[in-house]
Amino acid sequence: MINELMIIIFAPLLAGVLAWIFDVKGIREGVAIIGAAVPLAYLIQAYQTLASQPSIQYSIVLSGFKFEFILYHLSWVFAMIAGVVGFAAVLGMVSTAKDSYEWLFALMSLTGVYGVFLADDLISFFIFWEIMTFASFMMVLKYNRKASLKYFLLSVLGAYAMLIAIGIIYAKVGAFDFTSVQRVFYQDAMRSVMGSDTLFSRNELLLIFGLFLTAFGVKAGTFPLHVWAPDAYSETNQSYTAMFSGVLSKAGVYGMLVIYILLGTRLMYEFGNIGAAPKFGYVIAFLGGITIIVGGLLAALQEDIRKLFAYSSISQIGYILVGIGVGTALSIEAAIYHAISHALFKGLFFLIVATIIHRTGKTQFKDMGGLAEKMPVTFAMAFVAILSLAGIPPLVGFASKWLIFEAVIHQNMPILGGMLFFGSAIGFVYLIRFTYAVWFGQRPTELDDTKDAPLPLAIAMGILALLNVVFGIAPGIVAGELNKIFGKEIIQGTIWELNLGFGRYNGLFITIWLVVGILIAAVIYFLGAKVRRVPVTDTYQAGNPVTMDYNLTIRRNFFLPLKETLAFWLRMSFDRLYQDIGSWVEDLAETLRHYIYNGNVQAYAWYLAAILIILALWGV
Amino acid sequence: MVDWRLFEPLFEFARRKSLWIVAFCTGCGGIEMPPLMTSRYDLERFGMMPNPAPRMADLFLITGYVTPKTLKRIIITYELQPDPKYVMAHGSCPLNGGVYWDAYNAIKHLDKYIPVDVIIAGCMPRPEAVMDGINKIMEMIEKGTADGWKRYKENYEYYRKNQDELFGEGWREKEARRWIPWLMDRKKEE
Amino acid sequence: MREQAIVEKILKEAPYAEGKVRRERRVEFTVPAERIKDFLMTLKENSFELMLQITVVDWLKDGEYELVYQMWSITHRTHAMVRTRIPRELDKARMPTVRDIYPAAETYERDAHDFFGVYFEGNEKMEMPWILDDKEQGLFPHRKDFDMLGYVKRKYKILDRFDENKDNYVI
Amino acid sequence: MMVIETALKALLILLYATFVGFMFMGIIRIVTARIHRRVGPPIYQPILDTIKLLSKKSSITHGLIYDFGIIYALGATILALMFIPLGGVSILRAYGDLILITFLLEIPMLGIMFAAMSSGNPWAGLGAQRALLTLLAIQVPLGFAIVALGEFYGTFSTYQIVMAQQSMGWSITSLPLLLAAVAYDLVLQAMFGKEPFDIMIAPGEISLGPMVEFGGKHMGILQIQHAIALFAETLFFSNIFLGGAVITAFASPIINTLATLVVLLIKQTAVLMVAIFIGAIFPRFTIDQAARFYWKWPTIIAAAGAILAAL
Repeated sequence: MINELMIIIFAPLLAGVLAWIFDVKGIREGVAIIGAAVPLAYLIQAYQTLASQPSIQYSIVLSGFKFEFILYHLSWVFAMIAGVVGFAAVLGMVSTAKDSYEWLFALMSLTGVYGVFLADDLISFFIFWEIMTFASFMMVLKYNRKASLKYFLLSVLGAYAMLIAIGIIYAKVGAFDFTSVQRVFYQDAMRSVMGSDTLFSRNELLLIFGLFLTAFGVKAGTFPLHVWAPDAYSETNQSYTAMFSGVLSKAGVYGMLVIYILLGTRLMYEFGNIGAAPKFGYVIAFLGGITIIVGGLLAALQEDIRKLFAYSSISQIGYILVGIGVGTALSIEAAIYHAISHALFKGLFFLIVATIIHRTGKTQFKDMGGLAEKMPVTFAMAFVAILSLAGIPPLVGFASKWLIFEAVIHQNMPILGGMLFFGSAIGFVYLIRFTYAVWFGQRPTELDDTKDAPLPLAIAMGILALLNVVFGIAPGIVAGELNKIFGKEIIQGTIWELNLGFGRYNGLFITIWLVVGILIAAVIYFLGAKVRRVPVTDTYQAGNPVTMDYNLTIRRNFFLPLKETLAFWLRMSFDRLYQDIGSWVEDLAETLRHYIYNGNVQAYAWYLAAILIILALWGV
Repeated sequence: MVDWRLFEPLFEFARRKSLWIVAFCTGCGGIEMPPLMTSRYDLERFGMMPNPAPRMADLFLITGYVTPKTLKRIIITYELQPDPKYVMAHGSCPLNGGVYWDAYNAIKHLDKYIPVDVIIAGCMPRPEAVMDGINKIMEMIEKGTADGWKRYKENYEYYRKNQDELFGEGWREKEARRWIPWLMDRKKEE
Repeated sequence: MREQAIVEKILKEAPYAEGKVRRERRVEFTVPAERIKDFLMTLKENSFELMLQITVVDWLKDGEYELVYQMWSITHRTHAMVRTRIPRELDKARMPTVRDIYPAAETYERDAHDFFGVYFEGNEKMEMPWILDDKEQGLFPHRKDFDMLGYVKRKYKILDRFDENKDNYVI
Repeated sequence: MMVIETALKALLILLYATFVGFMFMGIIRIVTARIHRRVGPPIYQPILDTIKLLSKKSSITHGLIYDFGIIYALGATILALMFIPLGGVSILRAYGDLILITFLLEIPMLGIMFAAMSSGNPWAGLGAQRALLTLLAIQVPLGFAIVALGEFYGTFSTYQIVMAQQSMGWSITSLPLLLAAVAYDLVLQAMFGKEPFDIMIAPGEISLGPMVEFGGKHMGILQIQHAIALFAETLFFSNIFLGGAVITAFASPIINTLATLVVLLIKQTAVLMVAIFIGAIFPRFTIDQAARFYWKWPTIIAAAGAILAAL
């Protein structure tokens, strides 16, 4: 009997391969949906098992390596994110996927992400990490070569960083599994407190931390390693991006948590605290804060619907990193909560984008407008998603954001608090840009016969939108699961209420009173005169008559004043910096080829002699 | 539904005491508005407020002569306003052409094209005269005789006929399209 | 005298023109219509930076239009009027455009075309609608022989309220 | 029984807030008029305006969102009002979390923007853009001020902050919170939409911006919303910085409540007056000037307050 963890991990891959082999429209979609649904079903089933036992473990020995897998509360939460959003994304792909190639790699990346979440040793963690990266790279490659190469280069950088870190750890510890690694670092921490010699020196520790931070930072899209994300997120199947941004970036977040699990104690004792936060965590948090601002501001200035959400995704990951970085139990719970809500609303957003692109074939804001009348279902979903991302109570986006705010500010971190506030405002700003350009205003005449979302996409969006609402009104459901990770009641309260002791949030009361308020307003509204529907051309244009030939919408450069205000800062670009570095490296290679590796045998002989002499002098 | 006729006196009082002005200051009378609004005469005593958006305006001020070109805008702006709406015209020119009685490009009788409730004669009327006109329109609202908006609805064919005679049939569409070729050309240049 | 010096300098460069000083800070030139471009170029070189307006005077009895280019020199603080005469028949009332010398002239030329029917060759926007409504386009209502009262009566349908000879009109 | 009592209380609060809000709007107009040496309208003028707008006989709509956005804006304002402590009578003061209220006071704007943008009027789009950039500009000093409060008191409950001020003295008597209060007051100027930060509605330039298409009952509902928002914003400021009011000196609870309301009213009027005076004497900032201003001095002041509070 094969273990359920194996089924969870490999069912999507199996389905992907089957879909690839039986390349028949209809069958491959069915297989893929089953492949995405099976892990979800097993995960839901595993919930009951986890209620009675702390974890489900499984290990497999392959060619001398022992691969270990574990499902406990933390990985269950993350795997559920992958399950739900991945399922929704696969449903969305039923409408948008063009061929079996996409099915194979989309499902392969789902396998990778399950593997990362369930891995219990560094080697399987790394392998699945690479599967995930490779599959998502292949997805991008099909759409845009340049974007995929950028993604590939940075991913390779991250992969090497992780590999070196793993190598260093293995060299000293002699084991890969998380338990032993964690134990060794814990003992190290105790030793350093006693003052005796430690296995890892301070510098080695710093190196491992830096390497892991690079590796996970690339995947999560942390500033300044975020440059791949806008291109890669936008240049692929948008249904797949729901998974890419909603789930795959969570692997980076999960990685940050792995840093805490493996190295946390040692790092905390070695480097001390800033205020209440561990110093190493403060680095993560501060990077997260900058990520919020940079991602948000750049999102507001985009002209492409996919790019806007790609940058917005980066910005939201910043919140999660801030929560993780602050490092208290509450803030980590808040971060995981935000990871959940980010997956829910950003998955929903990318499915909406997929619908829009699927139905209109346009990606630029300047070609869209007035779609709310033509796509009411999609607009309703977008409404939920917008309110959720903007942090409007009572939706899940507010609950998680509120937790992060409270957790950060309660730890007396004023600068991070200011960054968070700025982030929430910039969220408003870019969302309104999306809303204005896509849903409202004047509709270009060629979009007049746009149809609403196809059924699979509508179902997928419906699942995510429903969860957005449910987890917002009843935030205690999620909080209860998160409390189980730490094994104590960090967030108290009922299923409707989050109670931190120094702040309370009750989703139900807000819903009730919002409904009451809206009812009062509606009564006033309906007592007034009857309304008459007027077309967009019958608006006040300083008295001028207009027809639909006129452009009545701000189509480009919506936030021009912002651009002007930020002109100085926008001149700096990490993307350009990396490109410059790239071209320097090319130039350097050219120089080297020209002067040193010039193909002259005599020259090589001289080099060899020189090296031998140097070695001899060194005393080898 | 509630029978709102019972509250009609209250509504009339509110309408009288809260006239929001949208001023079409194309002609010479525009300069009479600043003293009326500022500390010399202070129209805000009567709850009047200048308001740039016609959708929430009550009183439409047409100050001075009206050309066919501005009349098109005046009609469009007038039709944007919600009922009940009142129109007040300054000066002799909207009344009968005034000094432009034989000019090819000034409207002679504004009330042939939109219903005008009060016309203040004079070239130009002094601010006191305008205040008097405003008092007059308040009285008319109280008595219920300021019914231009009703007349416009009831006699729409008459007004429409006069407008069409002056501008030609389908003038809105034509006026809107008039500039399109030139706008399109500019777009190509970009 | 400063003005005299300016006029003499310009006349030396443009011998085909006539010029005189009207009064302080006001000079006046008369130029043949076909040399207007050369002359305005000369003026520009002599630091008359601004074109203020192009006015048209309809000399009905002479059968001519007089075009007056109003120029202003910021350097000399002097106003120059450049007069030129062209026939007033619509097909002959043609002038070369000067918008390549003074870009502002584009607007004034459209204005002169709208009201008087002077066609400025080379101005692409000549056909673009300007102030006049469609109804008056092509009537050139500021020409002296335009039947204003008759047109007003026809247009506004107020036949019986005006007396023909303007002495005894009823409003 | 409980439900009826709550509903009655909520209704009373709502009526009181609406009435006082309208009076505030009247005071704004009168005081501005007096500064201009005018007589000004009667104080009940905004009520007349609202009645007039609601009694308009025709109304237009640009679609479902156009109507719903307006309704949502008023509903959200009522929601925000319920969470702010109003002496001893407020409904949900136990849940009156600082950050929650800060968000709740912003979301009515989102409703208005939705309605405005769905009209498709270019002025409305431009106004929405400016309103959002103003929001972005004020958010930094606002955030720091809130952070300073949260750090200083160690709690996020507005009611607990009010109670703490009863024993410790007003917030503005301590330096960090004084700085925060100064920054917050500058932010309040933009939240009221008063000069010099009223570029979003700039009447002469973009025809009231987001409001350009609203007329009749839509504008009437927005007037009510504005009144309640004015009340809620001044009340929030009085509560968190000016000590709020919890009076228990009298024997009768009714007199206590009335005294509380009077004290709060005085404080709210003081907050309002500052805003009116600033608004009456300053011209308008353009949007990038406003952003640069807010990201400079108010941010520095508020950040200093927050850092001092954290130490």
